[in-house]
Amino acid sequence: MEAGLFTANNVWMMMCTALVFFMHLGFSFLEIGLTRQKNTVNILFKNVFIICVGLLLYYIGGFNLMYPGFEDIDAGFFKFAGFGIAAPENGMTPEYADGGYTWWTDFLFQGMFAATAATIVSGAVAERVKLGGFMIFTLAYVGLVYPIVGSWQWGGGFLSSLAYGEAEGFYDFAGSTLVHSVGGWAALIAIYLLGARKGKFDENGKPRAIPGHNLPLAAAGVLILWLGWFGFNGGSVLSADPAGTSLVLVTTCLAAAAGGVSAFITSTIMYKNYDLTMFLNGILGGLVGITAGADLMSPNEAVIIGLFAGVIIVLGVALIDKLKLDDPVGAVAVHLICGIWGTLAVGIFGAKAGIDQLLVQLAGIGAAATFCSITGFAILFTIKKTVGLRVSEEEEVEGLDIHEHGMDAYADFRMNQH
Amino acid sequence: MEAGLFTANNVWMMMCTALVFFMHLGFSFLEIGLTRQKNTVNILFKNVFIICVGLLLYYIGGFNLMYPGFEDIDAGFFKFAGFGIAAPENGMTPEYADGGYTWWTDFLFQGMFAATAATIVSGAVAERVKLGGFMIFTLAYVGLVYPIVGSWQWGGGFLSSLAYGEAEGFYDFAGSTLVHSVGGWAALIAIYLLGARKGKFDENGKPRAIPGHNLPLAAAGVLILWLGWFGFNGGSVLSADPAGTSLVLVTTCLAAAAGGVSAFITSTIMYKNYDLTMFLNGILGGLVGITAGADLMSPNEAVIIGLFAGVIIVLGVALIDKLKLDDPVGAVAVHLICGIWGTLAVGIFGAKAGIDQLLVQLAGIGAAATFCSITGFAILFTIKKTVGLRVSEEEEVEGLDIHEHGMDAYADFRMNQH
Amino acid sequence: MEAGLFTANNVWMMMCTALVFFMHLGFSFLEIGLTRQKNTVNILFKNVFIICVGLLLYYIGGFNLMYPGFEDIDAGFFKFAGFGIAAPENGMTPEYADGGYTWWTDFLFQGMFAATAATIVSGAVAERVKLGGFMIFTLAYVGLVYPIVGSWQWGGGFLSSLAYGEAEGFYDFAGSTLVHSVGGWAALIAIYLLGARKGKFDENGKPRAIPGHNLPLAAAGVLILWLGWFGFNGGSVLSADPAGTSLVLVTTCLAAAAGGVSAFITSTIMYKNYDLTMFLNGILGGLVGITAGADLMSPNEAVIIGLFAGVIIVLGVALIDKLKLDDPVGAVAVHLICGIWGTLAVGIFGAKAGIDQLLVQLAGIGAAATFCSITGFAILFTIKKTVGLRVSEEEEVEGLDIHEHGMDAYADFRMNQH
Amino acid sequence: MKKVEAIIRKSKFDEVKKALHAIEVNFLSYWDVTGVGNEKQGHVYRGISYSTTDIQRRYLVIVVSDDFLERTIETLTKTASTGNVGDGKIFVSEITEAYRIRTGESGHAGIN
Amino acid sequence: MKKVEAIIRKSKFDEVKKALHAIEVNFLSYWDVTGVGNEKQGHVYRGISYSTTDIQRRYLVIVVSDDFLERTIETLTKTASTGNVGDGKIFVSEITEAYRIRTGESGHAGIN
Amino acid sequence: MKKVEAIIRKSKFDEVKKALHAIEVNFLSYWDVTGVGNEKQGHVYRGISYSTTDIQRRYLVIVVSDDFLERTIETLTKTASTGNVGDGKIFVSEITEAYRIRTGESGHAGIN
Ligand SMILES: Nc1ncnc2c1ncn2[C@@H]1O[C@H](COP(=O)(O)OP(=O)(O)O)[C@@H](O)[C@H]1O
Ligand SMILES: Nc1ncnc2c1ncn2[C@@H]1O[C@H](COP(=O)(O)OP(=O)(O)O)[C@@H](O)[C@H]1O
Ligand SMILES: Nc1ncnc2c1ncn2[C@@H]1O[C@H](COP(=O)(O)OP(=O)(O)O)[C@@H](O)[C@H]1O
Repeated sequence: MEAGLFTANNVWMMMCTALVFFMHLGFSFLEIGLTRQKNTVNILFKNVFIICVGLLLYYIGGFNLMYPGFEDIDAGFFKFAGFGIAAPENGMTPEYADGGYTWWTDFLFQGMFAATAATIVSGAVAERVKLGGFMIFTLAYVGLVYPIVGSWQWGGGFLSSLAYGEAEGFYDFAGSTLVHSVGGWAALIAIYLLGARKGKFDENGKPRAIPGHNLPLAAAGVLILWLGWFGFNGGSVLSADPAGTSLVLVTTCLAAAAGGVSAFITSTIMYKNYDLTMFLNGILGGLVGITAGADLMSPNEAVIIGLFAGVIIVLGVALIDKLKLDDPVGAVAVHLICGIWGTLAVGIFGAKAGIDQLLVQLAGIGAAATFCSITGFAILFTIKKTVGLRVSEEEEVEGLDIHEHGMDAYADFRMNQH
Repeated sequence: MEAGLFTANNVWMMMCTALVFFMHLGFSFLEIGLTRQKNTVNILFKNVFIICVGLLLYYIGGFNLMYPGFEDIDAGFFKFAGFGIAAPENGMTPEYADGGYTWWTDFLFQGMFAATAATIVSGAVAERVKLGGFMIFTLAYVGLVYPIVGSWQWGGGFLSSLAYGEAEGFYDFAGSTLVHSVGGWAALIAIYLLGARKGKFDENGKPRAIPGHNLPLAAAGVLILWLGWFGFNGGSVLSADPAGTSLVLVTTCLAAAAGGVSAFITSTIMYKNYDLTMFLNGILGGLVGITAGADLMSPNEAVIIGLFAGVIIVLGVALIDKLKLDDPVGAVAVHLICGIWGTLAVGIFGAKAGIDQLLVQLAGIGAAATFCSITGFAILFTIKKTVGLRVSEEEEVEGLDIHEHGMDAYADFRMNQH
Repeated sequence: MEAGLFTANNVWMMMCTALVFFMHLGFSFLEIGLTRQKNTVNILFKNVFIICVGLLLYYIGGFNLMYPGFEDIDAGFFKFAGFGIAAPENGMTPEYADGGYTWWTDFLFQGMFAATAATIVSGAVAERVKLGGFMIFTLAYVGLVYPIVGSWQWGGGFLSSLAYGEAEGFYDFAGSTLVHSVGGWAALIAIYLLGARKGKFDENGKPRAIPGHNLPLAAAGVLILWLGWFGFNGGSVLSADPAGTSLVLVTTCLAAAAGGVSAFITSTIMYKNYDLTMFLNGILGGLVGITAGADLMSPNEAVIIGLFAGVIIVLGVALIDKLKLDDPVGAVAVHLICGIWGTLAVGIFGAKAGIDQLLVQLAGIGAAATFCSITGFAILFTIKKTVGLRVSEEEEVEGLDIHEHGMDAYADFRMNQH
Repeated sequence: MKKVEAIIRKSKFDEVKKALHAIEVNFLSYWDVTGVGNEKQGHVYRGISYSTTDIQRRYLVIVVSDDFLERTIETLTKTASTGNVGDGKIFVSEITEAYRIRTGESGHAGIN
Repeated sequence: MKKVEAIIRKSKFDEVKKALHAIEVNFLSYWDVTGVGNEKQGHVYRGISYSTTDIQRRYLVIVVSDDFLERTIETLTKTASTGNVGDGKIFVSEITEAYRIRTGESGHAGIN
Repeated sequence: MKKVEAIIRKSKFDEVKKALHAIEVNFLSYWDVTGVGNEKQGHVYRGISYSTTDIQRRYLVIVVSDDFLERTIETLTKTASTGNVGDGKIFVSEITEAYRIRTGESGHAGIN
């Protein structure tokens, strides 16, 4: 392979890594924007913690757990290739990964993904989760659960070779299931175990609105996430292949736009009002929905997937409310429900569509659901029974910022003491 | 062409696409920063709407309207290549566009530009335009007017071959006229038809200040726009040609810096005060000014163009006030006046300078002015007479956020109800 | 060299340039986030000024002062290659800089670095420095001091050939000393000459907390700076060499993460509270710490350097307080102290480690310290005695925004007059 | 001396201020409060519609000498009303003494 | 008529509002203030721990007719207290006259 | 009991608080208001210079027993004044009754 191509590939992959890193600012902005002012420092702290610790965990063992090198013959469930990271001999040459990137780039790109799973949960449990408990959860879930599930498919494990009829294996291009649903399942279990924020449901169980404190930052968060998805999906091509990457960007952007517009229309019809937050969630729904098959779809199919995702978001947010669950940022609707939708869409639309593929997709969804639910529940339940998962009522009412951090997010803004 | 070069070109173009996309966050931040809090959700909604719908319109028909493939022989005014997008046979090979990018990248890069025209208008009409009317305007202007004007030059139409004397055609590298003035003309007409915000002029017609509510976001918006211009101008080279792209980045950045400094100095002299918003507008003026000839100028010429643009901005903002027009973010001064300045500068400075070229540039400006004014007026006037263009006085006073969206931008910030 | 490789290299360098540019938004956000609302416009103004003027100064003479082309035989201290910029004959070909980038890219990448030195100072002197005085300081320091020190090493001057024993020259990959310490020394001198903000120390000299007004923006600033460091360090490879760049990104990110975590743990132990601002400063400390040797370290060594940097930050911030110096954003601890630590780390860890190298590193630190202290003091002292360095007490109490700019950062937010 | 406390619509403030100025009431202090009363405001957030009786209002404190009281009340009731529920209230109470901080003067000199 | 001014914990506000509603006190205005009193709150910022007596409180103004006064006070003291230092204060003063801006009515009609 | 309402410059607040503390007035509530008065402030925004009489002020409410009134007023007029137009005003009025929410006590016990 010519040096120019190898270098161009690697440049693309590094830029995509940077964009995926930047998504963490998007998540942070979205989360603080849709929650109350009194918990802002806490949310920022959680998110910064996740990024730093996620990367370190991936360096300590996550990468070797996710890409352990299963033997070709076995359909791997679990294997650990040892602590720390060290580039293999040919890791810096075009021989590695067909010249798509170097081994270092590989590690960093995957490492940036890793933290995302916990970030998704962070949004759902916001405003009531105990910081200590959440940090322990992050260590366990990002350090172990995420890479193990990832190894089943991207690490060459049993899902990747799960053939059935004409289907040659489970397919999840950039992680509708492996990233988003993995986070989404834990989010769902966590909000079930945690209970709703005080005031979220009235005496009769009717949901009440708890408006967020900074919609400009929420909107900025979504636009930053969309930008990040250029790298999230674009980088999942694992090279800068011109045809592949540019198609992926087109399908990604069209699905995002379609998701936004359809969520906007649906919610305007249902609620007779132009709801910005639904529009924003619809964009994210479209993005998550296209993620599993971004490289398989035509522009038209991408638009259709996005349109469905937008509707799903609006209904999903309402459903969560109806189930008396409390998800301040809509993480379950966006990441879990649209994650499932996107994974199924691979069997319905695009190059791999077919009933066999659809069944394999279902099997993959089921496998992730089972493993994530069980481990997620085990981790969270253990935390609940030991260090505790939820802050005291007093702390919740007065805000986590003062209690856990002794700090106000906008100290000088509100008190003007100085 | 070697695969490495093709890939590197396409990587550059995709990154530029991402940067142009990111400009939408810059526009949003600038616009909400310079306006009042009570209209913030409305502005965010408009901007998110523009991005999503702009992209979808371009997919539905805009791209084929802008690049319809005029026959070599005719000097095209209008042609439509059909609905939807589908890559041509060689669209993914170096044969397409001299290996500068793939057809998909082409579509997406151009699609990101498309929405910009409406975003410019959005800033000018902020705080009083009816959401429904503005959405209709966006559909018509982004869906039809923008791509038609674009086709005259970038689509190979009559402007591109408008020869006169030594001049071989109209020249507009990245869109001082085709993007910025196209948006600027509609902005000018819109604010004329809409009238000023209540309170903008006192009984004697003297302009009054209506300070924006968030200057940090306004400043962030301008820096994000500057960053986006790396892609806007850098990508307009239409390949990653090292000499071309790097010169364009240098001229772009120097013009921005010079525009900022000269606006700062001019406004400090005129108003005896360090006005941050003028400094910021000056930077944008420099950027718009260099856009038409970013690839033709030397660094020295870029600095001169920027210096003039900065002065123009300060005078332009004052002029708009004097004309009793109300443009909360300075969109007309930045995009229209500096857009014209930049287009003329191609005939005055740089590789193509000459009186013939200057006349052709003037002709191009005139063509865009005529078409945009007429269509813009027709669209906006029709809206005004039917669904209406301006919100009720009550709604304007109480804020569009509560009336159109039933939502506060910083609900928990101000009321602290929860 | 093949065109593809040259182009890919240049694309990488241009993207890195864009990322370094974007750091200025990070600095701005961090600085306004950690300071009081009443000085926000002033801080934004200073930062926008620095970017624009820094770039113009570099164009006028800085670049030619920093890269004057010392003769191979002499160990240069000072040389000036003339005003303005003009690309050398082969500047756009692979012959220039081994095909790593074009001459234009070289100028712009280095130009983006230049402004950083003043930005560091800006944070330290915030909330009390006179705008006029600070602008003069910026002109002198960015225009002269920074490029002269830079020329000693990156321009091929005496530091780059300072051999001793086994050490073949001072080493500072991306500027722990040449950028961060250069800014840090001036910051230290400036806060010494300026004195503390009113209210920072009580009658008994005990430091008091002056909380910042917008921690979400502060956190965003740090994440944007981290993103920018992909370009700052990644671009300092001066080509897109896959092995080199990808290793640098890995060491950079791991050091950042480790710095954050260790600062968080240290401050939690010392102060029994989860301090977000320390976590954020720790990340920056890790980034500055790895900067001098990002290309020499293994991942393990990068983590160790980051862990130390995090501890240093917490102790450094406390030390500055103990010295009765007032540094609102922690610039001295981050840029100066961690800059020194990073420079020394090159002699302790990684490919060049050794006692000889350590001594040479010390010498380089000393040279920069001497020159920057003397010139910094001379400039700042002269300003203090002439136009003045500090605002009046009244202005400080009421805020620089109203006095110097006649403007509020969130006018409509607080007064709701309109 | 009387203290007049008026709770009005924010949107009426400019008009009220101008009208007070016309009758030479040039001194006042104001801030924004939340009012609970008869008026209801509809909101929607993430699909949940809710209405709240808690509405943003502006609270004005105007200390006037007794002979200014009547015209102040009159001006307020006239300019601040829209005729719709939610226009607000005016409360009058007694001020024992007033001082101007700058000079220490008290009495009438203390209020304007 | 009496003006009841209550300075309470923000966290108690919802409860208080509901309790007032139950005794048919449906009209009030409130805003957030900083209170200086007995309670202290610990803070940390960049390693400096400090405690402040300046704490966020909510300030309620409720104008009631005299016969409502007692139950209003009772309700407030009962629902707003936690038993910890810092629960706040209630001040009662005389209102000379009240007007409803919408209609110009005064007297009892002016307060609800 | 008396209610002292003082409208002062924000920049004088720290000093005032300390001085009040020195005369053992440790209880108060405050918030930020906009004051309309004699003082004018120059502003510029996007090239339009304008001056406004609406200036940020801090509003202090201090309820004191009658024997504390004099020294409170004195301290306020002394420490809050700069001698320039715009220093603010102090208003004194009667408080009928005060209650401490925590204990329900009234009278003097209710105010500190
Ligand atoms: N008794 C009261 N005490 C304090 N504030 C009151 C009282 N009654 C009314 N208000 C204030 O006046 C505002 C308008 O009152 P509302 O009852 O909604 O309208 P209207 O007076 O037109 O019937 C309320 O939102 C509240 O701020
Ligand atoms: N004399 C007073 N004047 C004005 N406000 C007061 C006064 N006394 C108390 N407050 C307000 O009441 C709040 C609670 O009082 P504090 O002394 O902390 O608790 P407690 O009343 O339980 O002893 C204070 O923060 C302050 O806002
Ligand atoms: N009659 C009044 N009623 C309410 N507030 C007042 C009154 N007079 C003055 N104030 C407040 O006091 C502030 C200072 O008053 P001003 O007239 O500017 O200065 P000075 O008292 O020094 O002449 C005003 O901004 C306003 O907040």
